[in-house]
Amino acid sequence: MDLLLDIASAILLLTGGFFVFVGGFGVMRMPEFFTRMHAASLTDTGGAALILLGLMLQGGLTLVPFKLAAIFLFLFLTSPTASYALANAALLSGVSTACRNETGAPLPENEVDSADSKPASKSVAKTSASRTSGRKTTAKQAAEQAAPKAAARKASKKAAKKPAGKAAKKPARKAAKKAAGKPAGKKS
Amino acid sequence: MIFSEADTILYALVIPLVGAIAIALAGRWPNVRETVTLTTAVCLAVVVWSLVPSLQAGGRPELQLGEMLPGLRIAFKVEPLGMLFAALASGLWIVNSVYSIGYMRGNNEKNQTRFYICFAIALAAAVGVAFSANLLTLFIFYEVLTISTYPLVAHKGDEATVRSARVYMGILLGTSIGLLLPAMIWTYSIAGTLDFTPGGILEGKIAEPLVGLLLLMFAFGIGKAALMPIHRWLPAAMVAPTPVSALLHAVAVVKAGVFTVTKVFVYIFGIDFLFNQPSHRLIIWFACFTIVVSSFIALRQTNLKRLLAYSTIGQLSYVVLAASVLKPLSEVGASMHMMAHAFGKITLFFAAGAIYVASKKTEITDMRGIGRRMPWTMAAFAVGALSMIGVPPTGGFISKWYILGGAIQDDNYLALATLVASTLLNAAYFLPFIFAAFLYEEDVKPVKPHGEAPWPMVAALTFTALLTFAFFLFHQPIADLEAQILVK
Amino acid sequence: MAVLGLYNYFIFAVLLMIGLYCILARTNIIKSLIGLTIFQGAVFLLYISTDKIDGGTAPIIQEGVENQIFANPLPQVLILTAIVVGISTTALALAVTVRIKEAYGTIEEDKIQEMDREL
Amino acid sequence: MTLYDQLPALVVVVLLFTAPITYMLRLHGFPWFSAMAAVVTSFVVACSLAATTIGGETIIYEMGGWPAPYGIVLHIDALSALMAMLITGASSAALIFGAKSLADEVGEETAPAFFAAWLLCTAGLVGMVITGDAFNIFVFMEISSLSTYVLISAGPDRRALISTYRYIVMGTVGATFYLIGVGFLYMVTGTLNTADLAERVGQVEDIRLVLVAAGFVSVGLAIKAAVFPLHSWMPNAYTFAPNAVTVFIAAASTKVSLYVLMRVDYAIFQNSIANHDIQLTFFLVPLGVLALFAGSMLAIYEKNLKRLLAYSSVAQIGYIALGISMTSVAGLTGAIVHMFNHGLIKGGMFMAVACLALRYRTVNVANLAGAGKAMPWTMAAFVVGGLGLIGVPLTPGFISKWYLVLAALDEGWLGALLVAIILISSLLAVIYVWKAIEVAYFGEPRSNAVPVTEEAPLVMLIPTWIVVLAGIWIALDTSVTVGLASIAAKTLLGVEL
Amino acid sequence: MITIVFSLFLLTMLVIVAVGILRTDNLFTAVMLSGIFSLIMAANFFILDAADVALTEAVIGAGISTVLFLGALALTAEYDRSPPVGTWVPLLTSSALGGVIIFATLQAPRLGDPNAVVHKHVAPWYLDRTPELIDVPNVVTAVLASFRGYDTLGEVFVVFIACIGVMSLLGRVRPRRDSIEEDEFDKRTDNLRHHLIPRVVGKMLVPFIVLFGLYVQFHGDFGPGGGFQAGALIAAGVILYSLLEGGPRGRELVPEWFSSLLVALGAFTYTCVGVVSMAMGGRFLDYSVLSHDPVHGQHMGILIIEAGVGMTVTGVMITIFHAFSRRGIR
Repeated sequence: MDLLLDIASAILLLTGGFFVFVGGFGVMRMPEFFTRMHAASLTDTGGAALILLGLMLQGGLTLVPFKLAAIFLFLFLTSPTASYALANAALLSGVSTACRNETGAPLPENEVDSADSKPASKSVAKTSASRTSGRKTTAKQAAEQAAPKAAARKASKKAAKKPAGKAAKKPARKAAKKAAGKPAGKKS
Repeated sequence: MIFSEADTILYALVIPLVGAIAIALAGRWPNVRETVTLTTAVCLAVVVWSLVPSLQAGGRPELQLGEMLPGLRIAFKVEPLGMLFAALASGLWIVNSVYSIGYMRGNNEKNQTRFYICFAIALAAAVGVAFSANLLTLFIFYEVLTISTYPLVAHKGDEATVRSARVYMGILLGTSIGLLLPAMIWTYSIAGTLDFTPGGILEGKIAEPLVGLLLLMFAFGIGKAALMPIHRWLPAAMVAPTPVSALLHAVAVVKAGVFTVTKVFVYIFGIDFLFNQPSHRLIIWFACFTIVVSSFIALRQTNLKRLLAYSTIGQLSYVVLAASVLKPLSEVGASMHMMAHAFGKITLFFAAGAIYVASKKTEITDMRGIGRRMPWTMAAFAVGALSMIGVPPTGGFISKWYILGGAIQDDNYLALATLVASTLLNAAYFLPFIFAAFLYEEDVKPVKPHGEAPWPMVAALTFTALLTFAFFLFHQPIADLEAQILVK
Repeated sequence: MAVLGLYNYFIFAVLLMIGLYCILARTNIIKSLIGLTIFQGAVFLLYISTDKIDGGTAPIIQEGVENQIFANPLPQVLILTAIVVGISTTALALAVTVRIKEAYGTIEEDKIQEMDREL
Repeated sequence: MTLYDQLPALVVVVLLFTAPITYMLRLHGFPWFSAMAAVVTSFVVACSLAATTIGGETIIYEMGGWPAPYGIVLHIDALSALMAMLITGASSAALIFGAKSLADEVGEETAPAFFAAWLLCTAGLVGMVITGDAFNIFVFMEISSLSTYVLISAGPDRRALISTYRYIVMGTVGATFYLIGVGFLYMVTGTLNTADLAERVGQVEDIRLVLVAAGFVSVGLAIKAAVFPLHSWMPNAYTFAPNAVTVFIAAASTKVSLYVLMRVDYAIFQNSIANHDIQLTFFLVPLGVLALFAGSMLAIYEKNLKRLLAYSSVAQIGYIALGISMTSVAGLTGAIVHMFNHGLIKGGMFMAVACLALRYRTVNVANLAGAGKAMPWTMAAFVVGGLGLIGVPLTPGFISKWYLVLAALDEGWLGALLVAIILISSLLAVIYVWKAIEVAYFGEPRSNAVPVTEEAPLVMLIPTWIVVLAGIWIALDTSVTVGLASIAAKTLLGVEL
Repeated sequence: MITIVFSLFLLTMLVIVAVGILRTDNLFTAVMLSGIFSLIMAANFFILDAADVALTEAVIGAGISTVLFLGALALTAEYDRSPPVGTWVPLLTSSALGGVIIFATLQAPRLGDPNAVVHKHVAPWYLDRTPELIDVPNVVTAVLASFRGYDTLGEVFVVFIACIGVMSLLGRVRPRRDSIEEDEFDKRTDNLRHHLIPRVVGKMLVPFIVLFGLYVQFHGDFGPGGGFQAGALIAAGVILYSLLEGGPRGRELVPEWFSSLLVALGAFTYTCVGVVSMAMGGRFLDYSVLSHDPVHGQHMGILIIEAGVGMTVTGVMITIFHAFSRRGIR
């Protein structure tokens, strides 16, 4: 009986581990912020859930599985919320959806747009990679902080694009709509 | 007297301090202030002089105040040298007060109250130095004397006086803390005590080469004795008003210097111990060098007060020379010279002050024929000058006689030669001025025609001149008193 | 194998170096403060790596369990105190930084020094 | 347990007990009053502790009732009692003196926080001095440092903030060095109690860790004590802190770190490391000599009076460092006596400067001209303090110089050199003290400067003159200070009384 | 063996993060990395069998200190830094420091070797005598609260001073600030309002966080926990609430005067326990005199002082956060 349990928990743990690995790998490979964030958040919740389930099986009938269940519930609630908050804040603060190849070099046709997006997205990506439940509050905090940086950058972008004329007046949402149309074509 | 001797010492110290406070309180009423100064001076003199009879009988009054450091007490003991210095200082303070009243009024100087307060504190320090029983107490009052005379030297307060007062303070404080303090602490660490004991406390406790070093540290540590390299504070202090220069030169400061040197030689090293240490000859060399060089510089001086300053440097080195010859006659000669020089030099300074008050002249070159206008002042000046040279009717002769006797006893030809040469040099820079003052016509007209200086100044002048004669006549009791130093 | 035992101390030394370098080399005040937290964090690591004992667990004594080896509680107590001291110092330093920003308008030490030198 | 046995704990507990109350009650003027009451009671307790320990016996007080190496133990001997007296005395004098100048500089709104911080600074310093546990010294060092940062940052000038920041960084680095040192000691001995450490350090076979621990502790404490090369935080901190705060920290705070250095070096390392005294000499003598010359030279060319006195404090700390490095009874006595005397002299001088600052609104030496006539009593106090720095007899400075030179003389030729250095630096002290005195008494006040006519308020003058007269009294009758100091030196060196 | 592998991995991660902090120019990244640094440090402590310290480091190091840094960053609105100043002197001093330590610790006792001196002298006494003297399962709390209670008293006052310091620095009403434009700042803080989902989930979580904090507070005797961790956790809950709902609402939840009262009350309770034990004839902070049976007295003493510590730390963290957040809004 417990051999069966061991095998089941081993399978669960392995798949959970694989999910998290894929998430990490996705963050590395994805071209720009939103896709990278998408990869990280999904696998994070799923992987953690599987690992916790695997551990619960190991725990047997003591108090441990209930504690693990509590942790699972907590993660299950907070992790998606954190990812949502991050995405929302990024969208609001106008993180550009321009694509880049894996080495981070901007793709040829949209130099202007991506020139100033690189610093913002690089740093925000790194923070999303550090998502853990313990700092749920700080993730929200991070989102709220991302806004001021974007505001400053928006001002500079306005200045940079003055000669380009029409693009300067558009609010961030316009940039987001433009980006949504482009990623499909861009993925190499 | 009615109260015991220990109390006398205490009163001798307290009276000037109480006087200083009283002067401070009476600051706004000049007449009251002057009378307070005079009464304090007189009381101090009476109290101090009351100790003389018991001294002559060989008594040594003592007073212990308190233990400042474990094993070191603030204590006082009156012995002949101290008695002489204290009597001299308190006596001349009366004369100086009388004189300075005239001078201050004549020159209507500002913040005179500060002048009198610092004067009183300086006198208290001088008496403290005279009566101290150990080197620590002496050092304390020595420093108090330095600090209390700083405001006097910087009396005028303008840029020049402040700068020379800075030199005055720098050298005196520098030498005392830089050399005298370590020497004192070194003696304490070697001898275990600092008390002045006849026959010295360093007997056999210190090896040969170090004795010389310690001796030099003491000699140059006591900046007030104005040996050559550290003499510059004396001419710098000439910016002070004349009564202060008189105090500095004749009554307290320099006297404290040479007094300390003699006390250190006699009571710390001990005459016999020091005599058979070859390194004590160093001091004789320095003293002779100072005498000769200062006399040469005095020759070239035109400012009267600077001339007197350099002559003081010379005369001080007489006392140091006499003390370092280490013969009984020369020790007595040293103390006698302290007295003689005091009377002579104070007269000269009073005269210089009188001339300045009356004719506002300070340079010798334009003082030709002043003898006709101010006969009494110039007469006193002449007597003072003769005493400096050592001509018989004045006190200077007596002390030089003793010093020469000591030098012959030790057949120290260097000392003999220096004494003779300096006597000639003294004559060389005093006599031409006196002749010019009396015999020549007045070529430089004073600012306004003037007669003698105000009467209190002239009275003080003549009194001190008479003192030099009196010292010549009644020097014997003082000589016997000083001879007590030598008996073990 | 023996060298691995000293790995903690080696890391402690490296972290101290990084912390001190960050404090001294960086002119930005907040960056220096983060350097300071790293510097203090390294010391916590030193103390706690002394309390480890092979086969020991956290020093909580259950009734049933007999002859269980426990880790040494003393450094843990010291480090509890040190962590709170560290956070208090950081909080105070950050408050001062905010006031410096308002007073000087910048938190770069070299710029502040220039502004002071003009006075 | 009668009240008498509880005294060792009470000296700190009184202050800790009143601090939260001072912070909470926001009535007008109450914070100052409660702070002053607590500090004065603690001063009285410290004096009674000194009375008991003057006989040479040591009071051991187990905190929480637990025996020595397991619980924390208070270890009070003559030295700690003397230091406790100095700290609480300086604190109460500065508080009583500073009432008016603090009301002027620290607003009514932050007064509760300020005075609570003042109480805790005193508690931290006293706690450091009486405790017998190495880690406890760190905790109380942090209490006193943090509250000092708060006190300094309350200064009116904006530069107080940047100097507080620099003091925070250097202070924390120093405290962390001390912590590393204590950590290494703990690793090789397993205990934190100082007495227990002293025994067990001797039995440690590999000496390398102990040496490095000694190095770390000494460097950490040198930073906190502002010994010369590590002193850069101190001048600005003293200059821009509120005047009353400068009076207190100048008199007490750096001395406590020197006290801890002395206790650690002599109680723990002296009889355990082989040639510890040679190492100590090689560490402290160069630092001390450098401090003497650099401190005095910097003070001579300094325009701001408070920073001038701060640099002179750097020089005086050099004296104490020299005293400690001489590892002889006379040397240690000189160092301990100078700690106490310098506290008194510098406290008095900073009080005088605070009076000047209150009237002249500036502490720049140039525009204090004519202060001699305008504020005669304040300037007189400053002059007496200045003479104390120089070491003129009848001032405390003379006594400490006397012992330092006496100790240096038995060190042979190195000693003679030290004597020369000590005396040359006191001559340098003459220069910078006289520079200030000359400007004050003989300088002409500039035409545009606002004419100051009236003297400092009586409530500030009286404490100043009490401190000055106390200085002159302990210069005359040294039985208390030198008595306690020599007993402390003998206990530290293990020489029987 | 496993612990060696884990600690190797985590320690190297620690150094990598530290170097990351050093090299990054963007302060915001540096603050987030310092949060990660504390978290890895907490994991390290857990592996080294220091459960209490791991919890404290996680809550205070990763939670509170990152929030404080971000608060300060928001107020100073500083993004990038100027190039580093001359790097020779710092490099030299730090490498000298590192060299000395490495040289010294070559002979230090190996990690975890049982016959190290540290495990021989004072520690065994604590482990053997706690059940009999204080009878509290968690020996760390026993040592923290009773054996070395004076240290913890000192530490409570350190936290008390931090609060006093921040209040005296940022307490005063600030003059108009000109560094960040007025509207810019207000726009940024209230646009959190329409983050609907985080507000709903957050407000649901706050009670559980506070509940967990209280659990840790009173569970301190039995498992890892105690006043400091509990205080920080409760404060984290309140801070989360005021982050989501905006500063003014947060101050309604826990008003200014209440958190200051908590701070002073906590420190005061702790000292009062000591003074009471002195009054009842024992030494300062000697809990055994508090009631007839010494062990019961110890329990009571530890409970009260842990409560005092919890109150103080909660009050301090909340006051400091409010001081920072109130400073921004105008």
